[in-house]
Amino acid sequence: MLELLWIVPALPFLGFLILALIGSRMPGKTAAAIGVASIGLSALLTVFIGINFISSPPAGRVYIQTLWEWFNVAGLNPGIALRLDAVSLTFIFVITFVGFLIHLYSVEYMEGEEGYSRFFAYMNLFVGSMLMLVLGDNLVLLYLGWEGVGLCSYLLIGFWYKDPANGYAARKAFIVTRVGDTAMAIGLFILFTELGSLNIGRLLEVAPLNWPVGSSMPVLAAALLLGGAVGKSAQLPLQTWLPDAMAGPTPVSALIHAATMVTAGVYLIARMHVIFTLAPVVLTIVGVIGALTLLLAGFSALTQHDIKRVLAYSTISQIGYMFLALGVGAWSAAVFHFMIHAFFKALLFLGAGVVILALHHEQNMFKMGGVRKMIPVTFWTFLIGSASLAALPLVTGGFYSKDLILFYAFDGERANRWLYAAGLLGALITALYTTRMVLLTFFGEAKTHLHHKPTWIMEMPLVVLAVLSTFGGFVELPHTLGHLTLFSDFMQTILPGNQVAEGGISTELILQLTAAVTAILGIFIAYMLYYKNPERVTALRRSAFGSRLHAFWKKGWGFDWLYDTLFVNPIVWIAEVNKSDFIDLIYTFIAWVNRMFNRAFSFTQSGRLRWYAMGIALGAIITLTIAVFL
Amino acid sequence: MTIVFYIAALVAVISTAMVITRLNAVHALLYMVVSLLSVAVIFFILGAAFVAALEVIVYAGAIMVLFVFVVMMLNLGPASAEQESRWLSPAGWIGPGILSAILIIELVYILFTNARQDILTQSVAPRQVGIALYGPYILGVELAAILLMAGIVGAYHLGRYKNVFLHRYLHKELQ
Amino acid sequence: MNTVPMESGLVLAGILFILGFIGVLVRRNIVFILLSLEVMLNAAGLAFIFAGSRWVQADGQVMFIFILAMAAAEVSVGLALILQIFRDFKTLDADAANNMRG
Amino acid sequence: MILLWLIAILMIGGIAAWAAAKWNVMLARWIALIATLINFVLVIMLWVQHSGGLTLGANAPWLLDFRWNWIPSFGISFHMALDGMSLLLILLTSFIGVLSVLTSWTEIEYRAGFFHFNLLWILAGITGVFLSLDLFMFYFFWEVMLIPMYFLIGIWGHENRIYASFKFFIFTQASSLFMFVAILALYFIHGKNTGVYTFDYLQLLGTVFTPKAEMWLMFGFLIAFVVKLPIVPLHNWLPDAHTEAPTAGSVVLAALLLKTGAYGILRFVIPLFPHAVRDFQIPGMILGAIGIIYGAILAFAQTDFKRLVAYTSVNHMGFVMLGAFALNELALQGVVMQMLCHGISTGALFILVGALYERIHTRDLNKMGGFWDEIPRMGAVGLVFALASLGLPGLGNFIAEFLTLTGAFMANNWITAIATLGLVASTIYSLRIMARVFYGRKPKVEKHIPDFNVREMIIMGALILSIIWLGIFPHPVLDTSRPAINNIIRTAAAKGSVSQLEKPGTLLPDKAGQVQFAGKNEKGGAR
Repeated sequence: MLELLWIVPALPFLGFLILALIGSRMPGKTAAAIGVASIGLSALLTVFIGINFISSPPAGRVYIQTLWEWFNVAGLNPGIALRLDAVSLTFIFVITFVGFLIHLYSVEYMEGEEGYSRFFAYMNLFVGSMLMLVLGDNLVLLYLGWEGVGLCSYLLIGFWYKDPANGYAARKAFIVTRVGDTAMAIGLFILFTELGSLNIGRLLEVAPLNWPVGSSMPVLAAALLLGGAVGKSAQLPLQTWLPDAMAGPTPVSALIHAATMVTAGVYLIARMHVIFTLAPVVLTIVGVIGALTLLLAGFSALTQHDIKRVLAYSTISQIGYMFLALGVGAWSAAVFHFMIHAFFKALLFLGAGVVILALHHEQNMFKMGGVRKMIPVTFWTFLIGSASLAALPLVTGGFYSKDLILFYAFDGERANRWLYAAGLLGALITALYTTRMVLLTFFGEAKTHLHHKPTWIMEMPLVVLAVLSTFGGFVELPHTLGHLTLFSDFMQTILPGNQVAEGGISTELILQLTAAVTAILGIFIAYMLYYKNPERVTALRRSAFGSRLHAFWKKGWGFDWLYDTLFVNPIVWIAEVNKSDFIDLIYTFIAWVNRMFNRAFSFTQSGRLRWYAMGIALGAIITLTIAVFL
Repeated sequence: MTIVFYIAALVAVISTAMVITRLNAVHALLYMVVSLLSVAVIFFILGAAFVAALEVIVYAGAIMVLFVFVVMMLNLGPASAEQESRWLSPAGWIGPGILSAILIIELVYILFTNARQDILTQSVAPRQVGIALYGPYILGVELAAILLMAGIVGAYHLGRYKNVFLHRYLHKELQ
Repeated sequence: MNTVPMESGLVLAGILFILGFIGVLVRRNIVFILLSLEVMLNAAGLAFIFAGSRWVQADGQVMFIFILAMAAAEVSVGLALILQIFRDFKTLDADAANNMRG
Repeated sequence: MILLWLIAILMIGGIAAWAAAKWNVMLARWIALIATLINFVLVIMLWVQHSGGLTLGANAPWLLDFRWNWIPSFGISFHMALDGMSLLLILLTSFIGVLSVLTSWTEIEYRAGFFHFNLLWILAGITGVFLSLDLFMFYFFWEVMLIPMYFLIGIWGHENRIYASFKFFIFTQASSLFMFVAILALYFIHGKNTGVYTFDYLQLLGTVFTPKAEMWLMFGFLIAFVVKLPIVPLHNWLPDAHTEAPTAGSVVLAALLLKTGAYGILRFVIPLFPHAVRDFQIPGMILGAIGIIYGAILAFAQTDFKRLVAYTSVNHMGFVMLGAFALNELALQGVVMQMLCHGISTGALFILVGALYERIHTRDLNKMGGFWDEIPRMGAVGLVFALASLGLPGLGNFIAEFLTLTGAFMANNWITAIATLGLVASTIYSLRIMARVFYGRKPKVEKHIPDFNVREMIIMGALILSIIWLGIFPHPVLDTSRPAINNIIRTAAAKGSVSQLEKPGTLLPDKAGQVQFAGKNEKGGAR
């Protein structure tokens, strides 16, 4: 069964090929069928493979399938090889399954759009690339997937290419992530130069043997890899592209910019955890980046008007949680949160998509309101997703995953109270903006009429995701509530566990209570502020300081402005100034000097016979004078 | 004989000066003939009678007649003489005059800084000349013959009326 | 006194040569230029004859004959050119034929 | 003998096409196409025939050797030989040759016969350059490819063609004179040392120099190759020549002519002057890095589509310079890959620009935009090659750049780290192509633009297939060039010790057995 692993990524690629080559000539239904079917089959196969993998695990809990050797030069011999273990299985399950649901949803969402088959082609290519990223047995293949998903993100953000703003957002996404990728590439060079291989398994083995903990090389390598992760996962300082990426169609935001691609950074760090463990400094930086990002993005999410931008900032913030988890060494908690987040965030985006479509492509929450009666299924599922995001205690998956992270931040082996405090504050803010979003969108009075009523094709994925985001959390229950460790046990076949300090259960209980209270408090505050008496918020926003802070947060803490001033504008300026290449001036000058000589000499060539005779005479006289008198 | 030489020399210088200053080409040619004749006299004095004869026959005779023919063909009238006077502005004389003066001063300086030499006017017979020509200088004679031949062909080719002839590649663009 | 001073003869040749040279430089009419060239050639021939007589050798005369032949060839070609130029440019101005200018 | 035919077919085909055009222009095109096709098939046959022997015979890298004494008294012989690297390059030459004839099928109307004559003779010259092992012959072919190119730009180019053709000619000619002087100096130094006056490459390899002489001679060679490559600050002929040349001319220039520079560095500069090259390693790599960054910035600024593509060559050839001076197998293999992939990807971009120019009669990016819905096939092709030029994994350029940079990183990490920034820069200009041409709002274009026709899709299909093939299955190529690359390294090492090149101190031979790069190289072939 495991031998069929290669078919999982191959199917989406096949779908892409078919759609890219002849998609434009087939009817829309066929194109959609191919696009959905390829991912669906992939997802089905993944389930079978997963069952097989868990029921009869291969030796060493890792299954490697080598298809062919990619290239082999001087010891650098990455293969086109797939690596299946607990981490990658979780990821491919999420990718194919959520991917399938989103594809299905898109069938209706994108109906009637120009380039219908193109959309599915790109989406299939994305899923294929993402699978390669996750399944890649070596860092070069991972890099292939890494760039491939970046490309698809670019293509899909700019899917509606006729609007230059979309194209700009797409380019921004690609280029900003590419900055991170470059750092990552240098990291790969260091790893290969120092350790002589880019095979993941081999690197994890060899690194601790060659590098002492905290020595400069692993720090450098880990920092550079972190650069790549930060770019892809939209963390500080490369987070600026993700809010703009919302220019793409909503299913794209759900799949790429919430559920899968943006978590690739988490995957990379979890994958290379040995290198990061060897560089504790960098690991701390990871945690700090996560904490800062989750706070910054949370505050920004509070101020957005566009529902998709709220979700985008919330995504950044939630990935911040995952980074925080990685930073405190809670590897499996990070992956757990990734999974739950994928479910509920995809759900939220898809729900938002329904709303947007229902209100005729209206994305401003202040122009929404009261749609809960019109699209009840969407409303209820959206509510479930929001509850999960806000980590409503006990009944949501988000609570369990976030709680786990906070627990390890407080009490784990790399515990850090500051990070914990940031996480807790973040939880409060998360609850605040989530509730605000739900209230603004679904409650209040209706401001527009219904434009498009979703059919089962759009609602079915919502329901499934709602179920998953609720019950997905129950695969890992804390000590206080049944102590179920299915997920972390599974992860610990690959990722190291995290020792908890003594006196666990009582601490844990207190922590859980704190977290629960925080979440409920956040929801309550938001209810009071945004629903009961919204004029207070308005007044705050109108005040001098408040308005300025609001604008500052709304623009994402001015990072765009900073980067424009520091990098973009100077480079563009240099390029514009030097458009005709100043080096050419050197050669133009040489040519000019020559032309001047030419002028001077051609002046002597008057073409007049007598002038030449005079020249001869002068020459003769000079010669004679020299001969006679000297 | 010395006196005759100096007289002939004077005539030669004066007539040559007239040659280069005349406005009318025919006048200049006539002065030129005088100049050539006086040079022929000097040749005779120096004992080169054969060459003197050649000077008269070929130079003063043939070549000058050729010039006269051409001047006739060009049909230069009074208008051209007037044009000549415009061309011969004094400003045009100064540069060449100075240059030439320097040259002649240098020549005189060279000649008169060395020991004085006299030429005995002893004749060199045509026979000797002939022997020399067809002896050691036979190659020169051949070359002169070829040169003359080339001159004839060239003159014929250049002198006839013909259509404007262009290089075949240039043909297209100029049309 | 059957002697002629060598210096006087060469000075004469020189003066004639210079006169011809002045003619070449000063005149714009091609006919005159050609005529002045003849003067210069003749002066050169004169110098050869002087030299030949000084050492009583036939070589001077031989050279003169060569110069004569050359002058004849030159004149014939030169005059043909003058005719051609006159046809093309409708003038005898040597400066008009300056197509070779740089 | 077949090597001689490779050149002869092109030369004869060129003359035949010229003659045939007097009767029928289509006949001339067909003759040119058939001649290039025959060549292509011959080279493919050569490759198939030798691909087995190539991987095994690591000690005798020369597959074919043809020698005929030409002017024995001066030690000049007609010596041509084929190794893996030159095999790949003539493969590229014949492939691009076929495509360039196809590209100009409808573009060239004026004096098509003479055009094809020039085109085929350029190809013959390039083939000769790649095959010659006699320095005199090499120089001869070096000039043979130059003059028809000058005509190609000067006669069939765009509006500013005269300026461009002169600039091209003067830059390349002036620089190749330095090489000529260096060749003669090499000839005399070798003759003086050994008493054997010869231009034969294999014999000259053993020449011993004083360090100063070696440095000067290396510069003589290097300057000719670096101008061809081109490397900043000697690149100025390139944008003008590429922009003004007709499409086939640009394709041949970018895809092939530039490669002769790279080939020269690998074939002549490194093996002949290893010590000097090693002394010049850091400046050489810095020049490469500058070329990468500077070319990308300039490409970004351009508004003329063709000029933009031209500057991308400066960017990509920077990798060649960087890799060549890194002097290890990884980097040199990367350089070979880069030569092939750049040939394909940039050639394709030039064909695309040419096709667009044929349709809308402008190259100004400001007058383009939003073409995707009208010409989606062109858009897709443009996308693929824009991605290739930004080095997307899965396409050949990635392998090339990755290998080059990895190798270069081992040689010098700081310079390489800066050069790696070129990846970001190349992303910026590549995406700009897509944004300005195919995406965005459409300018008011009055008439309909036809999409690629069948002939153009065949060309592009071939190019796309080959770039993807190089990207995911580069084995055959790498295996073919490996013996040649190892031979270059070994030849260079024979005079000095190459082990210094590979920073042995950083490797850990005991713990990671596969880390022994040099040792692995020898065995690698037998894989």
